[in-house]
Amino acid sequence: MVTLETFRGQTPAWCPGCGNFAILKAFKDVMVELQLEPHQITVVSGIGQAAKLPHYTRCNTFNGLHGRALPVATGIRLANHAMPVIVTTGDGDCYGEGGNHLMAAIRRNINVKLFVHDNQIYGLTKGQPSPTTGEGTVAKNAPFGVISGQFNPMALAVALDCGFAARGFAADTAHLEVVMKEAMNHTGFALIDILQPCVTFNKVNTYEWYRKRVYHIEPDYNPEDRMAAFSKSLEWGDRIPIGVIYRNNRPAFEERVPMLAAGPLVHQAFDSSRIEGTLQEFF
Amino acid sequence: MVTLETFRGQTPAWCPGCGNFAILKAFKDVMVELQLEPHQITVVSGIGQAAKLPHYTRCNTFNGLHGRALPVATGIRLANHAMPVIVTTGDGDCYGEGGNHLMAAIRRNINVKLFVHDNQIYGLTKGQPSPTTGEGTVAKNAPFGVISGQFNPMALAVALDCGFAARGFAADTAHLEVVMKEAMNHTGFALIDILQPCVTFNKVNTYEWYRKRVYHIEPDYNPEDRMAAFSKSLEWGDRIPIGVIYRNNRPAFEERVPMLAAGPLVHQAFDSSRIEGTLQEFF
Amino acid sequence: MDYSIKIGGEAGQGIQTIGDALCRVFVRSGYHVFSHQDYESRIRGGHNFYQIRLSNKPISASRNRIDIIVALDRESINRHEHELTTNGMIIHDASALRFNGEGAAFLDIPFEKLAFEHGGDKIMANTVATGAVLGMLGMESGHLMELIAGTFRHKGDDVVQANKIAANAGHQYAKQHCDRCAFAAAVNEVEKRMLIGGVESIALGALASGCRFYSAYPMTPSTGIMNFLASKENEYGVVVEQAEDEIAAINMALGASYAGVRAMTGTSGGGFALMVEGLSLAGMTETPVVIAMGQRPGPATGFPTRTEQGDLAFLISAGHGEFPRVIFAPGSPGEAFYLTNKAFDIAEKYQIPVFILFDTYLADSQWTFDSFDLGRVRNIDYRLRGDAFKKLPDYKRHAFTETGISPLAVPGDAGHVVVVDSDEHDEEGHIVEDAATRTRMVEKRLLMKRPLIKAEIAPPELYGDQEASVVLTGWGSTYGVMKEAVDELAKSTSIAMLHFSEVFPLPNLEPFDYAAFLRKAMLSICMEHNATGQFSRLLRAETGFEFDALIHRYDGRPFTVEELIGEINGHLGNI
Amino acid sequence: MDYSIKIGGEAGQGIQTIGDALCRVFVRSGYHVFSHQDYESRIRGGHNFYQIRLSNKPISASRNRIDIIVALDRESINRHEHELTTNGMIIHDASALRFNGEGAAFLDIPFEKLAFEHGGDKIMANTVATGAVLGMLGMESGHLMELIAGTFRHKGDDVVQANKIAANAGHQYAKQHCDRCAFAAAVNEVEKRMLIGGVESIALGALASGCRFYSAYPMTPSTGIMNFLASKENEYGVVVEQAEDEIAAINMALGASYAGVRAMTGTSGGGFALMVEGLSLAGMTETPVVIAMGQRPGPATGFPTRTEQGDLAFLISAGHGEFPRVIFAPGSPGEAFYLTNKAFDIAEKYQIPVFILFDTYLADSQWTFDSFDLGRVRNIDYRLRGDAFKKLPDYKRHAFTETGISPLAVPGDAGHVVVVDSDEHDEEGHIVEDAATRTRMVEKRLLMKRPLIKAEIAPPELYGDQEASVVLTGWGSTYGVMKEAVDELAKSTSIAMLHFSEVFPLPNLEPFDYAAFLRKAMLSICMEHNATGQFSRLLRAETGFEFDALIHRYDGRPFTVEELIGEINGHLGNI
Ligand SMILES: Cc1ncc(C[n+]2csc(CCOP(=O)(O)OP(=O)(O)O)c2C)c(N)n1
Ligand SMILES: Cc1ncc(C[n+]2csc(CCOP(=O)(O)OP(=O)(O)O)c2C)c(N)n1
Ligand code: SF4
Ligand code: SF4
Ligand SMILES: [Mg+2]
Ligand SMILES: [Mg+2]
Repeated sequence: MVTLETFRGQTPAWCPGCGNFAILKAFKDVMVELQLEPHQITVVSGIGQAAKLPHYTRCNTFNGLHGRALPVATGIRLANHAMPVIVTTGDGDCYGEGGNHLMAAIRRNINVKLFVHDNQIYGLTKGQPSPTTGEGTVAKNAPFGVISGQFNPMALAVALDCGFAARGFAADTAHLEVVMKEAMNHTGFALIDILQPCVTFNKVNTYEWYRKRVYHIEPDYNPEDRMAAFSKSLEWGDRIPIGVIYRNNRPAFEERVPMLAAGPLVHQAFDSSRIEGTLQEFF
Repeated sequence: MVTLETFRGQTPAWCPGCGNFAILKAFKDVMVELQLEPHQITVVSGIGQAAKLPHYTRCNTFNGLHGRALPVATGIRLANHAMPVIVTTGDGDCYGEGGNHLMAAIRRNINVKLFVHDNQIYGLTKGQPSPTTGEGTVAKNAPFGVISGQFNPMALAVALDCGFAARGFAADTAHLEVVMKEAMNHTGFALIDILQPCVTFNKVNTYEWYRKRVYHIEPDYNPEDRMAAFSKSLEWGDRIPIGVIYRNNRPAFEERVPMLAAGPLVHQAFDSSRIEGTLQEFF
Repeated sequence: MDYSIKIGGEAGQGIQTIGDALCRVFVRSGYHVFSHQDYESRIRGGHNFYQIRLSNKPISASRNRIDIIVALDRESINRHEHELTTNGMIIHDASALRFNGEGAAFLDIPFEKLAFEHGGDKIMANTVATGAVLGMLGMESGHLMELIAGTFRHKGDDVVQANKIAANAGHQYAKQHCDRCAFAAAVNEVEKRMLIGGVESIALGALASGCRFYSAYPMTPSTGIMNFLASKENEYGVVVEQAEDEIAAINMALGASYAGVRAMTGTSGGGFALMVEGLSLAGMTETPVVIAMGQRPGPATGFPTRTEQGDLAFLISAGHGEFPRVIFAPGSPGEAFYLTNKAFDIAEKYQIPVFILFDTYLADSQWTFDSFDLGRVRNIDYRLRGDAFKKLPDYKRHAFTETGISPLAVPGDAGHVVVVDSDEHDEEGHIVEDAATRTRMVEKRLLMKRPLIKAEIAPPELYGDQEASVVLTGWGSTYGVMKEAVDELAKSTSIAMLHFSEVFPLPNLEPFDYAAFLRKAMLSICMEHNATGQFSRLLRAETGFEFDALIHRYDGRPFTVEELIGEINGHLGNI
Repeated sequence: MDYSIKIGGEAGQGIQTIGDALCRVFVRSGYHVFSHQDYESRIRGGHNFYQIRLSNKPISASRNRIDIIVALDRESINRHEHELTTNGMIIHDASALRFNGEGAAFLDIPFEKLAFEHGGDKIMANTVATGAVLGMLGMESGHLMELIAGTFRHKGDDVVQANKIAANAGHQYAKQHCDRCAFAAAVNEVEKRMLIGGVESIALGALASGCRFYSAYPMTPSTGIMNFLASKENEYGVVVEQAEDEIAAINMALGASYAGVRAMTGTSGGGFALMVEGLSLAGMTETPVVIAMGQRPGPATGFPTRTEQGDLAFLISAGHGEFPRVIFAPGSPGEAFYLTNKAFDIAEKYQIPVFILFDTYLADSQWTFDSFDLGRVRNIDYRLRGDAFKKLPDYKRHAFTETGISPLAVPGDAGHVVVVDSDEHDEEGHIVEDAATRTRMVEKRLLMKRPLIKAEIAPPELYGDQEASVVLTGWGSTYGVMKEAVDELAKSTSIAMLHFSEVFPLPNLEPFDYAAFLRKAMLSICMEHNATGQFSRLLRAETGFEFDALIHRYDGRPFTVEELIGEINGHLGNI
């Protein structure tokens, strides 16, 4: 039996009160609910506070480079598509340094679950603006405030026809768990942008700030309607929708790679006798 | 007087019949019409067939790395925002290798004009799929056809609230010139995705293929309506709209950098006497 | 018998089709063949050539003097006429070129007209030209007929027939009209040999090693590896994925390798520059990966389609921090095959990144071989997987061991988790901050493995006089031309070649003390296709030995045998 | 007089605030100060410390033994108690720590209580602690009062007053309760000195050189440069832009430099790995750029907040293809200032990339200096701009010249166009394919400039016995500790320090033949904070000289004076 205890890891090095704790809790709860064992899942992460998550639970782990979790996850899935692969990442990691991989992963529709701990700031490096930092926010390295437009991951997802795109809120853990489960059960790429208060560096987007604004997307909302989804994705300000914003039924990448039809590559035996025949082509 | 002759450059190394010739022609025509002299503009490019354009005209030129034209252009604009800066690039260069810079440039709204010669293929490296290559297209390195979803630059632009986003068609040069002029006159970032037949490697998206499909966006279309723009951006298939798909009035990045208010950095004299005072802060 | 043929023309004129067909026919006729190519970074126009040498003895480089020039444009005549041997011939289609070469060396063969009249379409002019060359050489057209049948089979019988007729027309025409043709390539005892180029050999080596995953971003001269592997995707169950950029390419390969399959990526200098952080990640996580790195002249975009050996120093130290790596630089397609296999073996055995460092010249040159010896191919699965993994009571990915090599397990195969981390970590793979663990991990990852890896490196090949007073040293793709130069010079000089194809780390001085051998020489020369002498500097850093003379070339072109001999002769005076 | 103070606690407890305040007060009181820090890659918790040494003589490194430990948590006591000198003291707030240290070395100062009672809020506990340390040292609190006034001015008078009261409470308490306190730091002749750390010095050097553009992506230990420059953005008219990634950072800097302003970027190893392609582009386009490269232990993410000298070899050969570069590795904040200025000068003069290679240790250490000599700052505008450019009849960006240095013009300033290209190009900057131009461009760009650049490199600093039998060699941030070790050992040994802060290319052997000097020594030692001896390998590659002994440390921690002496003593036995 898989229990919460099964997923006990190192003591987190996060600040007390950090929104990441709730996300970690949700993650473990979902794994328990899905009765996945630690060795049956792989968590890939980059660098940042969020990216430390796999160390704070038990799972196969590839904690790689800042911004580069998605290509690693893609490689893992192509080598072993029987292995559920989850990426835990930050807004800087995924929308900043790793932006190009995000676009590619969405387009591939690789069956990877992407959980972005979006604290709208670079936490681990002490408070620089991230792509989701609001315009005008002042930081040590931006004394006149952020000029770049705030990145909207949901709008991007809809624009690139992302298989599954949702928003969660760390402090609404029950709701987050529902969304996470949906993502896990979705076949194909799934992005969850998780609003995550950073109690140390983000003095704007606090628990209160989010609590006042977030609302559960209406039950009659149809996430398969792309225009509606685009409209929903643009809601940000006084009201911030959480829940599944967009989804479609694009087949997952792995299903379309002919070589994977015979099962995971890693379990396909290598037949070295073929090479003799290939050599003949050069005669 | 600036004439077409003023912009004569090296003989192009493009294939006869390549769509790039018409784009080069449009480019020169527009410069002549705007009466810009070669030394008054800078063209930045990456690597690819499109990226060779500046050599085939006369202008200040920074022909840099594959995928990296936009950051170079951004640096140039920040150092000298009196200099119009144009980026000529390809679909692989800009939407593939350079994807992260495209998103950042749109968000910055840096006043750079981005002309993407979109031939839906990697030309210079002999025919690999690019992000805009249609799903299912077979290539030497993709014998089972492209699996990734086709990249939609217009949808991305609308999603990221791009200052100006338009589509042109190489063979409809008159229309392209109008769009180019609008882009040049727009204050802020301007993206033109230019449909460009590659007669050598792209046997699908030919002149005929495009000609049958492109149509001029209706005169009563309002490119400032973001929802309409998103809807328009999704049109692709039997009918492909060309013209300005989206525009807004976000102030350009350069206008919001306080240090640039006194004029281009490159013309601001350096006053070395200040350093004495700064040293004092350490006593 | 030793002839050189050059096909020159614009990009897009079909030089490669003619060249490939001729090479194949020569090999099937029993000759040894060497070919290399020279082309610009454009798709149409410009000036390209394809040079073929055929001989009844083994050959491994190009020569300066050309016996037959097939000129598809005027430029080819202007540029190459002076390279003609005394009895050499230039064939051209005077009406297509609007130029009729004057003098005995010129033969006008109306390729287009013959193609139109005999094949029915002037599009077959190149087939006519191919037939014509065979005719000039007095060779039969049988092998060409077979080849045509194979090449055009998928286009239907009509096309095959038309091409055969066109080829025969060229063949006949040349035979009848080339009075001066004294080429005697007609008869050779037919042995079965293979003809193969550098990129195909690397790809083949990967397949033979059980490579199952190749992620790359297109870049000359590495793209051929991707294309070849893609053509075998289904047959070998190898997944070839075009990455969004080179950063993704190496990170995908690391992901696939972590997940338990043999993985590879390929690129050229500029693309590799983007992989450097990923290389360091391979070092830290001890993830096996093979990287095919095709050099071309830099810096930056440089000469995209030409050759150089300018990235050795870069590869030796690429990546932040310190970690072991191996660099192989094959001297021939044959070596490329075996060393790619060795790369996979070493990479997995020591859990490190291993490079195949080639260059455009090797990528594009074709050599003949009797065959590749599959008995030399090593296929050991060093991974802990399946039941073996399941049975373990306990598992730590980075366990301290006597060798520094920790068990490399396949995640998912057992109840244990496999944890790797780009931060400094403990035996389990979790982040640490303490000094003691760090020190032990550096020892494990780097210092303990280093001597073991070095012991795997084969000594350089010593060829020629074992007591040589002149030693010509080189590495990588210059093997063939060095060997031929030494053969030639050996007639009058005590000379040997010392060739390194396993270049980093340098092999141990036991059993063969190459430094001592070099010190004994009266004249030691190091030749490299770069401007700063990267290999000679490496040798000095490792052994203290300094060469007497250096030959550097950095114009993007490979040496012909004569050119290299000329350079060496310039130094011989100094003994 | 020579005291060491260590403030230990968790991240987020305010160690840095206390440390910075103490350092500043010590300096204003006329002492020489050296400080360094040790912290983990986390924002709260864990164990960090800040170590300060103060003396009435110049000092440049930390010592092993601590006189006063300010323990903000239990862990600080557990870890550092053994470092205490015989009369050393540990101060702690027993009730906050829920631990009351036993023995004469412990002094319980109720920081929180005093803060609450006197200042009105226990948030000022750190101010109390700061005051307490001064009290223990018998120093007056005047300078601290000034500092508080300055630091809290923007928070209003009330806050200033409260903090002053709290500080005085700590000061008084310590004076009254520390019976054992025999520290005699009370009086010193007050000289005005500055206190500055490595990153600020680099930033200051950039400002003093007229740097107008800095693009970077945050990464420890380089982020401080960006923060400091950002704080001066408006005053100096310098634009600081956070790039989307490091690739963008270097390409933006190249764009700005091309457009005519002095530009810089900064990063650490992993970020620099992503800049390597851009570096090569700088080489090809001959675009000046300064890169501040802060080393931390690798590979990959490694130890993000600790120190190492592991990236020298990487920088020397980073980038595909061959092009010149210069690497400076300052030994102190002072050198960091001057060498950053020299970097801008050389970069623009020769149109090349120049590195400031520092490390976390140098970044975070603070030194005292009399001042920086602005007379030594060089500010020559090498660019062709405005009227000078306009007057030219003709302009070619990459014109062949006698020196290889072509005129570097500012685009837009004249009717001429400025063309640069990452492909091989002609004098105007346009793409070429021919061998002859390539050869001349390599000569121009690389071979001709190389000796000129090398002549700019200053010889190493020889310190100590000019006829030394033991020579301790090092580079970069180890300068201070080496110097102190040599001072100490000179009492009993004939020893000298040879320190390189201009590390690549190595300086000419004229006028100072350092290789000969090393050869003369009975024992030559090279010390480096890495595992493979990157500098010693460089020296061997360039001069053939091989060191007798190597001292390598790679646990992420810097040497204290005693630790280094211990290592050296281990080798002295071998003379
Ligand atoms: C290539 C590279 N650049 C920069 C860094 C430094 N770095 C580490 S984490 C981080 C930002 C993290 O921000 P985010 O992803 O939002 O994570 P958070 O800490 O906020 O959870 C940066 C810039 C790095 N490790 N590698
Ligand atoms: C870092 C790097 N990777 C790969 C290449 C090789 N390369 C040159 S152009 C090109 C693709 C160009 O495609 P696109 O941008 O669509 O331009 P096109 O030739 O189609 O106009 C590639 C992959 C390179 N020069 N640099
Ligand atoms: S810095 Fe912010 S994101 Fe990081 S652990 Fe602390 S509260 Fe969480
Ligand atoms: S390959 Fe295609 S894009 Fe390139 S020049 Fe030829 S036609 Fe144009
Ligand atoms: Mg964040
Ligand atoms: Mg293209």
